Amino acid sequence: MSKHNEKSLHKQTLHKQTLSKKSPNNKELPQACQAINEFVIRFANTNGTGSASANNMFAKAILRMGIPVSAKNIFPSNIQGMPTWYEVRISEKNYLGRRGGDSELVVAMNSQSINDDINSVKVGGYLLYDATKALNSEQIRGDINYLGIPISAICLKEYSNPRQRQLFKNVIYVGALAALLDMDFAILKDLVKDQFKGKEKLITPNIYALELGYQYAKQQFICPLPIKVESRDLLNNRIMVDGNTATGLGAVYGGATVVGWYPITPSTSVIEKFASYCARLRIDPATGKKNYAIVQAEDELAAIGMAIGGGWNGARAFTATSGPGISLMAEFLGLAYFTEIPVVLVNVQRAGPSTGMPTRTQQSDVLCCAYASHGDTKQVLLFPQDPHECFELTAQAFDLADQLQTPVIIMSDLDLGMNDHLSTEFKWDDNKKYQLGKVLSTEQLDELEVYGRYLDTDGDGICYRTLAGTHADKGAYFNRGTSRNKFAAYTEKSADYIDNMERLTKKLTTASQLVPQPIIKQGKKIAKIGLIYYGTSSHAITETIDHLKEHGLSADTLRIRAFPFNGQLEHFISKHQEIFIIEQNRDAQMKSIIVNECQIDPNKLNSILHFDGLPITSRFIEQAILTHFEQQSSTQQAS
Amino acid sequence: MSKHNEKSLHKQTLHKQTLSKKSPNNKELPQACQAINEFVIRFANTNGTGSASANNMFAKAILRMGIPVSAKNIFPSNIQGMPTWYEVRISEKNYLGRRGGDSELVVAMNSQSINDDINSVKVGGYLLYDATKALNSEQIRGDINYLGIPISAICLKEYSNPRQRQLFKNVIYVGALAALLDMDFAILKDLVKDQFKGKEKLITPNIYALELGYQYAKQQFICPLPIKVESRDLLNNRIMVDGNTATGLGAVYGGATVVGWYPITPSTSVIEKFASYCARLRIDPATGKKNYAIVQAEDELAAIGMAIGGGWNGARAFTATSGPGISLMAEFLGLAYFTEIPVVLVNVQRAGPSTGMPTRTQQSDVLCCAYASHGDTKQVLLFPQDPHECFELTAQAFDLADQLQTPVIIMSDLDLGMNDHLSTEFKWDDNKKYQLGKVLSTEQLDELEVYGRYLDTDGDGICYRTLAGTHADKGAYFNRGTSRNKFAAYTEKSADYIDNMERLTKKLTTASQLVPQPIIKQGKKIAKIGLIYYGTSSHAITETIDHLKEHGLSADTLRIRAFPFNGQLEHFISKHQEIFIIEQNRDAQMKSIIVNECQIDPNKLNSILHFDGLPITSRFIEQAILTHFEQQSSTQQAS
Amino acid sequence: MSFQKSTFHHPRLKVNDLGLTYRDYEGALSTLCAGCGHDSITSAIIQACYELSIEPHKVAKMSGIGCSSKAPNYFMSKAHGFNSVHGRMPSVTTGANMANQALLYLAMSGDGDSASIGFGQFAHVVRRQLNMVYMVANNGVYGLTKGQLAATADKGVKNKAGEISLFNDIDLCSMALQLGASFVARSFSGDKKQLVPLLKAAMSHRGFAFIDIISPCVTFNNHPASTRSYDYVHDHITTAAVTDFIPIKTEITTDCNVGDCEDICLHDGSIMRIKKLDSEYDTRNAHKAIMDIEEHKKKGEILTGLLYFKPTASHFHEINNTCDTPLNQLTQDALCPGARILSGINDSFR
Amino acid sequence: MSFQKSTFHHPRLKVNDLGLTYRDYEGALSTLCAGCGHDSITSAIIQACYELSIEPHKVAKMSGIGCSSKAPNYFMSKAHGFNSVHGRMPSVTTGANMANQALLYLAMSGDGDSASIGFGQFAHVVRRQLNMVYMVANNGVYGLTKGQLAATADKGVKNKAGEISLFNDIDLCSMALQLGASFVARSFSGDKKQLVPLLKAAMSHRGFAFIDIISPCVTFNNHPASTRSYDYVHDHITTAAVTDFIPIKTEITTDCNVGDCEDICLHDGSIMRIKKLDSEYDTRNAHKAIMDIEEHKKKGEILTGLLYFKPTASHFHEINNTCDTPLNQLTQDALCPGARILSGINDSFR
Ligand SMILES: Cc1ncc(C[n+]2csc(CCOP(=O)(O)OP(=O)(O)O)c2C)c(N)n1
Ligand SMILES: Cc1ncc(C[n+]2csc(CCOP(=O)(O)OP(=O)(O)O)c2C)c(N)n1
Ligand code: SF4
Ligand code: SF4
Ligand SMILES: [Mg+2]
Ligand SMILES: [Mg+2]
Repeated sequence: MSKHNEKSLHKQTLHKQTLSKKSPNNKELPQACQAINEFVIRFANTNGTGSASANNMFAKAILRMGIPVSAKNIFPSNIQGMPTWYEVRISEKNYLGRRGGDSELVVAMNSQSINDDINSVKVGGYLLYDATKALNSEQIRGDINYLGIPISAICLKEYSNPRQRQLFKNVIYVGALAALLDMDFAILKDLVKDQFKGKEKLITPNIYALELGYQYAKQQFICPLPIKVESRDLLNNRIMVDGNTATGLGAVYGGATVVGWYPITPSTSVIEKFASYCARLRIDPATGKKNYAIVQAEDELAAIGMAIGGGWNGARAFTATSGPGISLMAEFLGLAYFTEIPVVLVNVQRAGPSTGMPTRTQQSDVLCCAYASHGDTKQVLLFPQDPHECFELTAQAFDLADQLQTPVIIMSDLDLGMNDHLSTEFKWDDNKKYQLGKVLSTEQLDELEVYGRYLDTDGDGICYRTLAGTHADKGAYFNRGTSRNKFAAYTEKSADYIDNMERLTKKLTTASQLVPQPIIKQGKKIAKIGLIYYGTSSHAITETIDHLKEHGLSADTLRIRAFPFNGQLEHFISKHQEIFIIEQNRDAQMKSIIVNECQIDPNKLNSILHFDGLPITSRFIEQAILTHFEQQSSTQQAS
Repeated sequence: MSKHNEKSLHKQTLHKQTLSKKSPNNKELPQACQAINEFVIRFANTNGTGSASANNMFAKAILRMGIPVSAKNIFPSNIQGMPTWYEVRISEKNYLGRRGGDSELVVAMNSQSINDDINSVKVGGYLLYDATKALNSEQIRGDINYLGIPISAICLKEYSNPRQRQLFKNVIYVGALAALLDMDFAILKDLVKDQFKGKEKLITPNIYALELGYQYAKQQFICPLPIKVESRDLLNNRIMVDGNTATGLGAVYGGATVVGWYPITPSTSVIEKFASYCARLRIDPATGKKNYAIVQAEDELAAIGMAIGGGWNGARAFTATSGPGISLMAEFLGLAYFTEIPVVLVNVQRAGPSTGMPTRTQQSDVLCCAYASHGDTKQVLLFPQDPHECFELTAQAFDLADQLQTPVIIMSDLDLGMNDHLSTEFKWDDNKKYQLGKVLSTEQLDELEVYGRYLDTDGDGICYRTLAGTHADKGAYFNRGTSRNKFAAYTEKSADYIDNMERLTKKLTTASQLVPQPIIKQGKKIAKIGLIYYGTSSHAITETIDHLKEHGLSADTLRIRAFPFNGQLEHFISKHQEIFIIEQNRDAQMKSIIVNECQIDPNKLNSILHFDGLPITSRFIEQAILTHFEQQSSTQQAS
Repeated sequence: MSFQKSTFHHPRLKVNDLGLTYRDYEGALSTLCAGCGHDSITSAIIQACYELSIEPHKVAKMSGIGCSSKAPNYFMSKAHGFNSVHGRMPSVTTGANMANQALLYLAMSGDGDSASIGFGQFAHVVRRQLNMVYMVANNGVYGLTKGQLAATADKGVKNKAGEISLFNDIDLCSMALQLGASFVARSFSGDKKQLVPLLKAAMSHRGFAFIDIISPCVTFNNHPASTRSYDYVHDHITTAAVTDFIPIKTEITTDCNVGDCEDICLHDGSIMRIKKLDSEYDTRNAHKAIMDIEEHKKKGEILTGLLYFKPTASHFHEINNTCDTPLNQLTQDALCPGARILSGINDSFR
Repeated sequence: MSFQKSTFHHPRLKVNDLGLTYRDYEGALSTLCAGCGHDSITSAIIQACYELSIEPHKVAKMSGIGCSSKAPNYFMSKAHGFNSVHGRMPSVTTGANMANQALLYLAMSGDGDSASIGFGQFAHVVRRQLNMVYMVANNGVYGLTKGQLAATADKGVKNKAGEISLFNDIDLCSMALQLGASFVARSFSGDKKQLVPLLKAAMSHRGFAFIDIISPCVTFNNHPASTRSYDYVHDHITTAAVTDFIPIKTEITTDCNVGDCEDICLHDGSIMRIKKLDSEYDTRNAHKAIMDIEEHKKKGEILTGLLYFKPTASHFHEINNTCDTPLNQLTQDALCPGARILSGINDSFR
């Protein structure tokens, strides 16, 4: 109890009493936190106890009340029995990045971590805890409010089955929160019904558990608390979903049929979701047979090998992996780059290096993906910011891979992939046709006089490919990772080799025009500050801009959505006096690539690097920017 | 016969006639090439025919005449029957890089490639060919001199065994060259004797074959030719050896005992040489048992895994590989970086990407080795320039790995590894002791109160490690690729993680001071031009500097010998107006790293990129520099 | 470098049922060493395909890296080929087959490629019962990297450099049998009479077919101390059962004793005739096959021929229940659920 | 997170020959699921090591990645451990053993770790006969990544998510037998009585010892449709032969019928007693073992116990002829040939 240690203790909980200005030991209590639709609740649980679905229900209830909400699951790399947290930010200002700092309300259900959890309550905030066992005096802070509910005792009394006793604890605190925060109880009931569709027997006991909590809170505490929610209509059609689900669905819409994969956190659910959508949407109605094939491979080398085999043979093929899997795929990524095979790879990044922190988020594979494999290689990368883009860029990735005949890597991360995000809904235009790129049909081959697999007929670095089985006499070639001439024959001739390598460079230039362009937000008057960021860092940016304004600083922004870059990035950098590149890694990896590819003086670029494994916060970014300017002005004063 | 095609033909060879000014068809002959100790001979053979040892004998004979010589073997990725070339540059000016361009003398023994080979003779130069079958008229150039020897016919007459008929062809042309170039025949005889030590029966027939060629030339041609050699004493104790032999020997001297490896060109001979030196020098005299263990692993993942296991357990362990193997080792390199295990990896680079050109040279794994593996990683790299440094830096790599507790990668290349180079002799100081780094002994552990594997006691980022079996009670820890705190316990705490990652950054700073420093050559007056290069590009540099002087340009040089860099590189760059970075890859990989690590404006750095798979030439570099200045002055004039 | 042979057809060359000549099944000129066993395998493949009247462009030639893995370049230039990376042919073939089950997958690997770096992928493609012909050109060494010992080299033998093989060999046929391959054979590149019908049977088999083909490396493993030299293999070969291949609509004649001869009707209607040379041999018993291989090995003999065959095997796509249209031919209509369904999905996230 | 247990020793705890208590063999508190089979393996290892009086710091604990691979953290904190990368424990152990043959290598892997991603390394470490104890905690699923089917899952079973195992399982004992392992056993984490003596025998064996330990995953593979659940294994287990372990200098008593009982003197002088429960069983016949495993499987039974043992096996260092001093203890004097020899070498390049 390092923080606000208060020894003596009279009353632990705010039982039916007005929030007094006095703490239980008569010290002056700080102003109790007050907030409507703008606060953070942190749930501290033990993993494997079923808390995830209850916490999720809570977040979804806020959503259905029309209030913007974001949720971060902070879980351990183990299966059962270790501390896990779920942080829900409610923000009608639409600040949906992780806020960071202490929380207004902490639901502390894990005795292993409770001391830390108590310390994570904001001064004036609230601690909801299981009062079955009294807190010890060390655990009493004078500056927060305690909401004790004898949850275990209630469960012990109400349920006989040990599993139920465990599970319903979570539902009970959600019920209590409904009362404390003034949530719409009907919504919670609906959610229970939705959740147990098909298992109707479970609906009543769950609702009963909700009510147990609700009633207990109503009776024992003054409800609602000064922090509470109010229904709004602020969603604008947005949905709440995790990025991996969106990516899996994007692959279905993008026409993927061949998947090789190997399980690894946090990418596993990309494939699981793809598989379950396929099972629903991709069974041939006539025969009941599958319009797709998924193989759980023996490892990541085999997984990407299968995807490449599928891509070579003209199917839309992909795989998904994280950290160690990316390293293992390096050799094959070089093969696909050099043999020009379309293939899509989803990299849901986690905290490295090595096994690192497998259940934490980072953007630290940027460099190793951009230049994956030995030799001179460059890969095409896409950086989705939210589930909407996970869906859209994944579907588009298959077009790009086919058009460019090269691997396309989707750079997601654990935060995006595994956490629920409020996001623009998924969109699909039925008139849009798959771009299958330059593949010659039987008829086209018939008409052709000479076919050369690596003839750059169009001058864009992209050549025409053929598929096995297309034509009885023409177009066959021997695909190889060794160097070859324009007619795909093996060569060790320097001139042929150089010619091919330079064409591949040209192809990347073509790619820079085809890939999704950066999103630039810029006023008529160019601001002094330019913020460059990508992927999940974007969730912190609206908040950052607002707060910087409060400090009299205005900033334009550029969000990178793909590598290779085109001129827009250089232009943006050249137009701004102070550029900050925001990244979630230690080594400023994107900055390295920008400097290198755009020939930009690195001294022009300031890095803001957040790499502790948790999603970046606006506070962190603001702090870095303000410190930068403070230092600048102090050196200016000094000189 | 694209080049100097001359149709009609009277005489193909210069049989006992003075070199006339007229070509066989009475056209004016260009001046016949004249040179003493300063020319290039190119041997064109078929691989698998035993030419390599004959050609090598030729080069070594030049060496023993005290004349600087360099030899490049340009061989196909196949075992038998394909064209192969051997280029010998004789240069008493000590220009030992590949010269490039056409050769003064071509020995054309391969009918597959002979047309190209004829075209590769310099105007006024000489073609030595097998005249058993007459050349066709297409193959007659008016501007070169033909030296026809009926080699096959001689062999047919002299030998009955078909293998001998084949093998001795090569020896015969070497004998002929001895006469034509005025070589010391006694030296050739000695070389034969050295070569067949232990197989004495082969000496006489080989010498006989030499004499067959010698006598034929003496009788049929005016010997010596205007190009010829003269004995000198220009070697200064230098030796001629390939880099892989030196690396293997360096590992013996560096105390390596554990090797896991997997065959791959051009790294295989590193291990083969290590093994053969070990068999000679590392057998326990008392027991006849091996003081080392070498395992041919099942693949590169296993190879580096073994080396890491050995390094973890306190042995000096290494592996060697090339291109695809580097990609396959990425995951393990990240593990070794993050768990801080000493291990040495020899990367003999070849032309990528993918399988690429496995028998061609490149420096194109720089980027992927410096930042090997997913997540934020940085690896220590060493760049030897010649066999002397292969020996020295390899031995030192084991010290560095132990001192820094991290992988050390030796960045050799095919040119360095597989070609013979004239090089300073190997040196060893018996007083120098292995630097085993911070490893705690039983006694030290006894004295220690608390042991933490990752406590940065000395503030240099390097912590104290312990070895299994050292102490009954203290010092044991669980080595893991997951993040851990200072006491090696698993952690997902952000603060612990960051602390560790920042310490690793600090360790790299310490490394930058320990690694071999760059070699800077700089006059009192700082030159306008600064050339930065590394590895085998160095062989072209003396020549480049001399030639630039002829153009009125003076240049200082900095040769990079290791990554991470320290301040000297930045300083050199800042002091020079025009910086050129010379590399043998397409993507300016070293430049990227310099820009990124030293925060240098890339626009200050000009790249000279040679990546056709053959060793870089001074001509190429000069050309690039001169063109740069021409363009500069023309834009200046224009503006 | 690779050379194209002239494609001029002599008008009187014999043609097969498709009207194609033998030369239509050839590939680029081999760049392997003169006498390399792999070239004989190439020519056996050409003969088998020609005689079976396989459409060249309906074949996919797959390989890893090695001298053996170059071989697909030397047969059927009208077929697409994929020379992938070392040891990973099985995964690439799996993906290719997933995408298009209508092709015949002829895959060539080496013993280094399959028994060392690729052993994991080898095992798992067997397990998945991919419909393919998996050939290993077994020379006991790494040819392309100049003669290191392979894991298939017999314990105690020396390579050309004099290094001794210290460990027991990995017998890929035994492994394939143990892992459940439905067709397992061993043959010898020098014995076309045995090899060609085995190849035909393997190509006609629907399911995973494995053939380990002893294929001497003349350059690095043809010396007296080798057990993969031409001489050694010639002298120590013994055969359990061989196959004859009788195409559809051919009259079936009986040319062997009842009991030692079995006709099996394959899925396309052609007949595979198994002739037992050792009347004790049971081609339906995988375990006995493993033991027989080993017993012969103990006696210094190399057991070849058809070692095991399960005519009723199923293959990956059957097990996966994939639709009959090759996946690479499905159109956007079949693949994309469209906007209407998407709006329902959106609703599930509200 | 990992927790250190308090190291306070109760004065009256029993001690072994080294004067160490049971608790001296314990590790960090387990973070596995309550009831996970892997924790039982951990405690069997602790018991075996305690009873054998193994010096903890002379042990190296090796593992890959997975719930099972975490287990070494939960025993013997006084031993160094190396939790490496997924599927690559065998190579790291090989290197470690090459460097120091004086340690006892206790290696823990999972069925995902060994039968899928690590299958190649598994096969090759068996082949090299590394002196180690290779344990696989076989639960038929990938525990740590939440329940995907492993390649050891029986064909037809379902995982918790309802996915069916479509292919034949890979039986790691059969593979180890086929690849020439000198000690092969199967056991059950729930049967300490059988497991502890097997572990002791494996630890005392000089050579490669493999133990496949069925170890139910309570969270993802303990349901009725599983063949790796506690209930299923309990009901279907059958045992061929078990071992007793009799340390050096212990009087040997006869407690079993002649013929079904065999005493084998190990290299350190202790005795391993093999007791056959099935008197037909032959622990010296690897092929029969493979067939027996399969026959039992066909009957729905799981054959456990000591399946094969070759007491005279050699191991890697013997085969390699490595010097007796562990390589990591050789000094510069022994390793570095010095300047004089170097000058001779220089001369060879002139
Ligand atoms: C990842 C990787 N490692 C190593 C090599 C080098 N290499 C090329 S072929 C080969 C072995 C070939 O042996 P095998 O498969 O038996 O084929 P063979 O040449 O004997 O027919 C090796 C190790 C490579 N190309 N890629
Ligand atoms: C290269 C790599 N791929 C995937 C993973 C993710 N991963 C962690 S454990 C595991 C499987 C574990 O299964 P098993 O070996 O059976 O151990 P169990 O958890 O069942 O004991 C996987 C796939 C990883 N850590 N590294
Ligand atoms: S080296 Fe051996 S395997 Fe390779 S082509 Fe030559 S003979 Fe064949
Ligand atoms: S998930 Fe399964 S294997 Fe992992 S700890 Fe839990 S019970 Fe054990
Ligand atoms: Mg081979
Ligand atoms: Mg498992």
